[in-house]
Amino acid sequence: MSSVSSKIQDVFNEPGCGKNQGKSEKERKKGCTKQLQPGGAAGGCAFDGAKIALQPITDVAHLVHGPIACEGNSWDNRGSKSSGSNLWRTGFTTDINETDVVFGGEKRLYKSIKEIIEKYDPPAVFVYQTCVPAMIGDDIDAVCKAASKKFGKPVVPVNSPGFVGPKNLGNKLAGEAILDHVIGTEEPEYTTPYDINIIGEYNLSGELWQVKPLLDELGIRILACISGDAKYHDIASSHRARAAMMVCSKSMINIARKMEERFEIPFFEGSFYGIGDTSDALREISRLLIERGAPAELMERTEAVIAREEARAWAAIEPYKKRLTGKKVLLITGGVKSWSVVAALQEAGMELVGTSVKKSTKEDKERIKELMGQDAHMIDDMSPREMYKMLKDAKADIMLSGGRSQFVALKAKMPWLDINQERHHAYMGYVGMVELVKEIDKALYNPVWEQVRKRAPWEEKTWEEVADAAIAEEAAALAANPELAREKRRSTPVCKCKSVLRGTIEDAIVEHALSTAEAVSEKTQAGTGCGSCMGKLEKILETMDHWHPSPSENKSQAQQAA
Amino acid sequence: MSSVSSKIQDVFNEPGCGKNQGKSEKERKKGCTKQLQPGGAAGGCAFDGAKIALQPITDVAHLVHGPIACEGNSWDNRGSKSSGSNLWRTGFTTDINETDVVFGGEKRLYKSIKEIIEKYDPPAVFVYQTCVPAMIGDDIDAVCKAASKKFGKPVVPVNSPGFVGPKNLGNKLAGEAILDHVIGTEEPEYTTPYDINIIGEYNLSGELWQVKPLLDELGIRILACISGDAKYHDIASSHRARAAMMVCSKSMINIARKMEERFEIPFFEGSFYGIGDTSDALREISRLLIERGAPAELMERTEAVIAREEARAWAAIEPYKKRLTGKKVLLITGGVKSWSVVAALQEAGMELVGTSVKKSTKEDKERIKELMGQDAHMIDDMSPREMYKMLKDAKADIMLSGGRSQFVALKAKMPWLDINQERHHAYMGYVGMVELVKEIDKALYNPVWEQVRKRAPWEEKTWEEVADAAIAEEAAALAANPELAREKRRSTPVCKCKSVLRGTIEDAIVEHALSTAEAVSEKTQAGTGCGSCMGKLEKILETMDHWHPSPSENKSQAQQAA
Amino acid sequence: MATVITPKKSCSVNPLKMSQPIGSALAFMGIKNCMPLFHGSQGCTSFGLVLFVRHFKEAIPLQTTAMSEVATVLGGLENVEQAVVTIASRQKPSIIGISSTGVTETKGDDVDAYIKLIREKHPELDPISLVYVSTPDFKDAFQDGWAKTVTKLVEQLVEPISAGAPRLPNRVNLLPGAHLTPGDIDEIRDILEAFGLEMLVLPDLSGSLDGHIPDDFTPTTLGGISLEEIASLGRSVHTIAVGEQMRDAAVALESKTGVPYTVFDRLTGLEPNDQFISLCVRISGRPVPTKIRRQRGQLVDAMLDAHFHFGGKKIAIGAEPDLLWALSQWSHELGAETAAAVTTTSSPMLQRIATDEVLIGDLEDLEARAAGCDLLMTHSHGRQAAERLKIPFYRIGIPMFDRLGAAHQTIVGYRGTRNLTFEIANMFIANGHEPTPETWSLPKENENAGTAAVTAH
Amino acid sequence: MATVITPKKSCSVNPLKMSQPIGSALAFMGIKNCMPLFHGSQGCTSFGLVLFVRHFKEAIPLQTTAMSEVATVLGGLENVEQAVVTIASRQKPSIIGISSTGVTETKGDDVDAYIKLIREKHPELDPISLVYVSTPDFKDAFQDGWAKTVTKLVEQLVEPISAGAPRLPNRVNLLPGAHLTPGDIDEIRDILEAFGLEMLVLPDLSGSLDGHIPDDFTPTTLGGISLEEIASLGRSVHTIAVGEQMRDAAVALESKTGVPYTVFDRLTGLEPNDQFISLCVRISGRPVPTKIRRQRGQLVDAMLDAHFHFGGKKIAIGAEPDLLWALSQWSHELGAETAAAVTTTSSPMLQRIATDEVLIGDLEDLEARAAGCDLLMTHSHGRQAAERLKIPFYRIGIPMFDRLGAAHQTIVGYRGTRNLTFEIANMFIANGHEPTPETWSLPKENENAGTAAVTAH
Repeated sequence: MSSVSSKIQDVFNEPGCGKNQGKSEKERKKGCTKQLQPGGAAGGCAFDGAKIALQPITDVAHLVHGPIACEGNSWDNRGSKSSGSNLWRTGFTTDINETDVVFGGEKRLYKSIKEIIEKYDPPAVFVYQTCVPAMIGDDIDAVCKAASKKFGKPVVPVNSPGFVGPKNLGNKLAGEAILDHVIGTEEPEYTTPYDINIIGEYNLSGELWQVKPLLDELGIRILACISGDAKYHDIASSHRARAAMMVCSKSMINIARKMEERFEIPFFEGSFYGIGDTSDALREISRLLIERGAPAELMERTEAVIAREEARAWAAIEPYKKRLTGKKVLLITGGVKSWSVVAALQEAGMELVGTSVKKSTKEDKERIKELMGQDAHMIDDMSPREMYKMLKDAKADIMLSGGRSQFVALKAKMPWLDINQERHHAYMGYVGMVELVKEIDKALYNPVWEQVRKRAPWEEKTWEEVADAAIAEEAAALAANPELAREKRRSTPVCKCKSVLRGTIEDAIVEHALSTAEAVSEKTQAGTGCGSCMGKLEKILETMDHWHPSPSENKSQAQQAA
Repeated sequence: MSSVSSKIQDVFNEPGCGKNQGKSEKERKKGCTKQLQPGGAAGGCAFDGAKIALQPITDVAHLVHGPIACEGNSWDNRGSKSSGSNLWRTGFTTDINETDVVFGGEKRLYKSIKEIIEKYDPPAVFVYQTCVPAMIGDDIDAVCKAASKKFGKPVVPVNSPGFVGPKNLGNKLAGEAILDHVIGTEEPEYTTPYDINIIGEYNLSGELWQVKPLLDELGIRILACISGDAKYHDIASSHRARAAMMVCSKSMINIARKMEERFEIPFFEGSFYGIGDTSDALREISRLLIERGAPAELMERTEAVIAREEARAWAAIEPYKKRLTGKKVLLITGGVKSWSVVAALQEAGMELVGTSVKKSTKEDKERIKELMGQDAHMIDDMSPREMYKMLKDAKADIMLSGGRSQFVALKAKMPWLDINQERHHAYMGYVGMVELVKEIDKALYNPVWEQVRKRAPWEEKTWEEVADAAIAEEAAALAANPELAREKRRSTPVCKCKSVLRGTIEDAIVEHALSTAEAVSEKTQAGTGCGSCMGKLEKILETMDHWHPSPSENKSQAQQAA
Repeated sequence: MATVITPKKSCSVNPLKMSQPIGSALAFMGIKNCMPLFHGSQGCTSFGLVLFVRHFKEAIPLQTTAMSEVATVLGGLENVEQAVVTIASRQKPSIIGISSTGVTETKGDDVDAYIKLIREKHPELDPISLVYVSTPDFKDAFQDGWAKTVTKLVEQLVEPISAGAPRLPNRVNLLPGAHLTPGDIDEIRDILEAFGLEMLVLPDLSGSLDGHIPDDFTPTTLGGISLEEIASLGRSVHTIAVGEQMRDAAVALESKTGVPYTVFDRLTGLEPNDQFISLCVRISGRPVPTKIRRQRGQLVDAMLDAHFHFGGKKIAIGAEPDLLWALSQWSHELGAETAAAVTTTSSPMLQRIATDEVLIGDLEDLEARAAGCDLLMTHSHGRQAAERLKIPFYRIGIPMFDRLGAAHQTIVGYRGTRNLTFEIANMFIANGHEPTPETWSLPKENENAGTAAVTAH
Repeated sequence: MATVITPKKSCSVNPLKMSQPIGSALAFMGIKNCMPLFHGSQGCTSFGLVLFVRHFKEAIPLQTTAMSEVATVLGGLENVEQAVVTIASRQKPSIIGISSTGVTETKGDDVDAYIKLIREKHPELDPISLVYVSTPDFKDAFQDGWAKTVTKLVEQLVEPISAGAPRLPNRVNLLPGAHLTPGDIDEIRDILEAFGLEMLVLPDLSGSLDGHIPDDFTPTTLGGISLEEIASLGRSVHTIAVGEQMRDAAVALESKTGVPYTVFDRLTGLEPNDQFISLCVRISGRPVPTKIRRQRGQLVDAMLDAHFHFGGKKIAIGAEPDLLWALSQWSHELGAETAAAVTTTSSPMLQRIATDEVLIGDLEDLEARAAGCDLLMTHSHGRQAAERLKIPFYRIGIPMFDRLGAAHQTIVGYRGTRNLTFEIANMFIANGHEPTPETWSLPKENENAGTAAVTAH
């Protein structure tokens, strides 16, 4: 486990991570692991994250070492697509039993690897560590090493048991596993000046294939996609790429950076979501390749493709404009990538509305991004009624979000589109964006909404009316009773990780005359967990401007307080 | 319609028909059309019969000229199989409307033929006449002739409207249609000394393909099967065959005989149902071919194939023997062909039981054949309770019959196998017989019988018990009251066609001192319909032996009566 | 919204339509101890009989006057007489339901007059009801034959009652269209029973052709509504007719007995069932039972879950007018498009269908229009078209001869709608196309780029 | 009849089994205003949650003690405490159902002791029931977790009652196995209601996970059986347990309250339903209602119609023991053969299955044995095997993530059995092979002629 710990520390120090760069030495030491609150947490574990990151490698046997829960409850549930082998969809697990827990599971693991190689003969076996064998001290690194030697085949330990942290951490630990054991261990059959890696793309719903034809046309070869639709050999020989694109998901930043460090493969962070972003990404790929020696004419061809495809896409979106103009879209997502669709939605005439933004302006995009980016993870924690209120306040016509909030949207009978990983539609590249517009149109104009919104004739009120009344009553009560309103405000949790209420923060600001979020954080512990509430702290400081004394006042206040 | 009438008369005079040969001149004139009893009839009409006979020709458009009922209620409901075109399964009908009825439907018919040829370009169109256009005087012969000339394609009138008689008659009228318009109108690409026709086989469930591989192996070519899996060209050039086999169904005797007459194609009547019958049929085919000039060694090869295939079949049946030995089979069918399976069933150890034969002996087969062959058509008319009584009296373990009696068997929770035209399994040739044994085994040993025979726990009696009690009570009443029994016996209908009761017949026998069935028939009209009750008349005469006076007594009785 | 058109062609190819006499006969089969009788040639009966046997997988009572060529010319009095007498003595039915056919209508047999003559001649037939319906094959279609028969039954057999007469407060009448299965009728009964309401069904196939094992063998119909019950229909408090085709019968019943009626043009979908339940509340005076409330909630949830899969789907439907309307409107409300609609006969519902054109046509027409659709819904004869077009095929309507359980297919009520919705959504899911590396191949340079991109998958 | 075997292999490939904590959590979801809580690391909860969301297409309440690596080593008291307190203040449930996982069982956390400590420290938790079940991932399977939880609920929450105490004459208890869907429970309720009997269901997923739209948003479970109702189970006249897995719970209930019980090892099939209806007659003292009689007749008819298609068919089934038993025995009674049977955990039912071998194994084992079968029945994870084997696939059991309506799949009662029977018969019909000219090609001369002929098609 010491190797896991050091890996984790390594990941925490990841200099490529934008967030880390803004942190103090002390903060960095704490790492970016969100502290989980018992009874109030949601989301996958580190093992889940590791598996998500590597499982799209199609020809590898992914063996989960642990009790049945880790694989049995979750296998074959990802939407990645393969153009070749489907071995990745086969669930392998040691399914350890009580005896293994008592006497150790290494022997079973070793024999499992043997069976897999004998029966399925994959180019490699990936072994995922989970909590229970980690607790009982099963040394998977050693078992993998021995098996690899014995069977003459790569057996890669992925040391990311669930309890070390959340999904995000697991993504990165998976990256470390392939950096240590896979990348650079084989050589490509040949290389070209047009070889690139795409990092952090999982080919969900086959999205990679929405972009690949464009790269094919340009003569650009995806040497390795890490890890969507990848073969083991692709990953193993990916160190010969000339350049890399890291798709906006931050999950594999460590791979991109370390490959740059070790193999001098320059990378950029880009996105294939959205028309403009796709064009930018194509340009950037070509730019990097030209920098690395590809002929300069590549850029001309790239621009020609971009011009043609953008025109095609806008032409395809055009017919929807009339139907979509003025429709309000509420975008809720924890990831960054959905924001890149904003331009296309706006181009199709839609307005984007956020939790608190009622009319969209030119600055909306930035503002929503700021607002939603920070509150995003809160959405999951909101009570459904609060969420309903938000939907209502936003006066949205349709909500785009991840599967988690689906049921609230549907129960609220609000058109909804899945834009998270579980979605069935592919929205990447130019065609993907057209697809998204088309799907929005389909969802918005589905007559089902008119149907399901009808009140059952025997019901005096719909639950929406009940909810609205409750909300209104609450608002009225608060308006009528400032003390109650104050109490309500003060009892709102701000930092969920550390369970810090707004009252505590307000008191600290007043008492210690704090004027920066960092200072508030220092005093109250708020923001020392996942850090996502730092923005909120700044907002609170803003609303408490009158408590910001001038430096001199500050001093006198401090004296008064003392 | 005069042409229809003459055709019908022609068919009635068919010398190839065994039944006809036994009839007097006068009887022959009456024809073999069963007179239908209003309110007591069942079975299809002449149109149905014509369509059944010709529809298996796969590449022809079969156009039904009539109101929607004739085609709309019945199309695509036959189990013939095609190795090529599926045009035969397309339902074409003029679907005549009220206007057509008033002003005549010929124009619609002509245009329909035109549309079909333009859209589907079949090698020929067969036009079926039905009652309504026949009544309003549509001359389909003329329309077909004109259309044929205009479109340069055979358009064949099949003049067999439903009301001219039953299905059987329609079969033969269909035969006349192709004799007049199709057979001999084209030439085969080449001929061989091994070319045969098979007449009266419809390739239901693909049964022809159970036998064809054997013929293929022997180098015998089916020049035309009339009409199963046939192409128009096959039928049109079938006059070049060296020999023909008429399968035991009597439906197309006129084709076989007239082809012999016109084209000197010798034929025999044979069957591919049953192991022995199949072997006989193969031998007979070879014999006829050799007679017509094929090399004599064909017979050696035929015997070799027969020996091998019989051995195979018996070997395949062997494993079922243990399970089937002693099981009682009740065979109920109107056709002759099922009787040819008897040997195979007996070989598999089964006993055959009939309505009144409780234990099977060596003579059973003959006796059942005799008995059932004559009563067969009555089965349809029996009340379900009577039928149930019969099933019960026979102490059968399984019933093989046509679909009509299915529901009685199933309601009586008796294993049942469909051996009529609607069946889904193919039972022809050696493999077919093995298949039949296998299906019987499956039906017999299906645990469902044990299940469904259980009485609902809340029921005091099952309906079987109720029925048994009613039957027993009736029997007791009759036993206790000879007068009632006599009345019951006398009121049993003997001749359904002419509604003649047993009492009438008994009285006639006594009164006129009749001693032959023919005489009884002459006096009472019984047996002058379809003639199927002639056997019953003989039985009645037997039971009334004591009324058969010696010739001298006969005379004195006659004097007394006078 | 739709234009109703009739194709110009002369030849009907792959008929969708069935004849009206068999619709009439089926209606008679929902009456207890009845023997349906076709006045026509033997084949008319045989085809109808085989069709129903294959659909219901049951023994079917159906007789014929067995008109021969000669009898056809001379007129069918003798045949009708002989048939009725024979049936009366053999099967001892309470009622013989006589439907004419093309043959006897072409000749113009006056069956009503025949019956009068037969009655005079045969007093022994007095206890037996004889109901005659004129149903020529060369006019109208199956559902017309059914509807006319029900109307005739009401006119002839229901006892008139004065408008102010006392009625049974908990009893309602159901007049189901020909497109309702025994399962549908059972579902409606279940709903009414939840409100404490009893119902009489005219005709009641749920008691006769629902595939149960009878207590004993009967040569006539089993179960069904009895003549006494038909006579008493006027004593119910309300009549519920399902399918526009049943309006005439409901009107006839009202005018004879004063029983008010409500016609539901469909009971598949959320809104019509809301109206139906509201009616039940009004009639029974009871609140909506928990069971029904939950069923509504389940349907709404099912619609939400399913709309993802229905959205934008193209459906081709071939069905008689009332069934076509129900399926089209239900699927429209889930976001699907009725891309092809073919029916058998005219109806006021047709122009209300949310599609451009409704054809009174055949399955050849439907097949031509169904190319590129995501689903074909029609009776079993659609199987060839579905195979050729390689699109999923949902069997609905009569005949359904190549599957079991036709009598139990249930699409009415919240629950029936829910099950249908899931079933079809699952067909869409099962037939979804997995993307491949070629799914989004670039269009040819010279193609219309926009169109290509929109229809990328 | 069957030998129960466990494969010797080390590596489980394509698991059939799911872990017992999620079986336990699902049981808790059938209780009103409950919050199920896993004592384990976050992932344990997340996987279970996603699985149920995908199966039921509903928001699922499930929380975690979020054990970190460090907490795991130190013991989970603090985490359990914090979780319980947080849930109590945020979601205000009536009951928190705690299931242990592999992580906390490996360490050996004494959660019962923790609860005692927490209770002492937090009197504000007094109104909330805390029920703990030990369900290590590395032992047993899903249905075990469910069954243990129900037994624990009975032991902890049911009020003891003396054997002679007066009982509610029209109320029965239902203890449904984990394999019963909300639809199954509704069907049983429908049957009991036809006898005038009410029922309490422990746990009652039919009120919570049947996909209805709630009246308002609740963060805990919706519907389900209330704590008051659980407490009163002893006042019912009889307990009906469905599935052998529920015997312990039924026994526990009897020993605590004296309520007699009947265990039905299945309710799919004719005979077990005959017994069930007989029991209803005895309990209610009422005759069998017409509706139920007709349903029985319909089932018998369906069995007769269907047996033609089931006879000789080979079926491969992968399911937990009680579901495996029900499916295997039902299809056996229609003439099919259980050619491959794979299950997840031991049960007295396994050796009674009419097949040679029952494997406690995985879907790799099932796939190997299913080659040549006519049907594969297992949960959605069987889809890959069915595709590779190219045999029809019927989804049944949890999870069913790639189709809608999992909660409504109903296979109990006469009606449920009838529908399942038709559905499967129709799959056989749809997948029947049309003969071709090559179907009966002659075998090679040197082959075993007999065998070739028998297996000709």
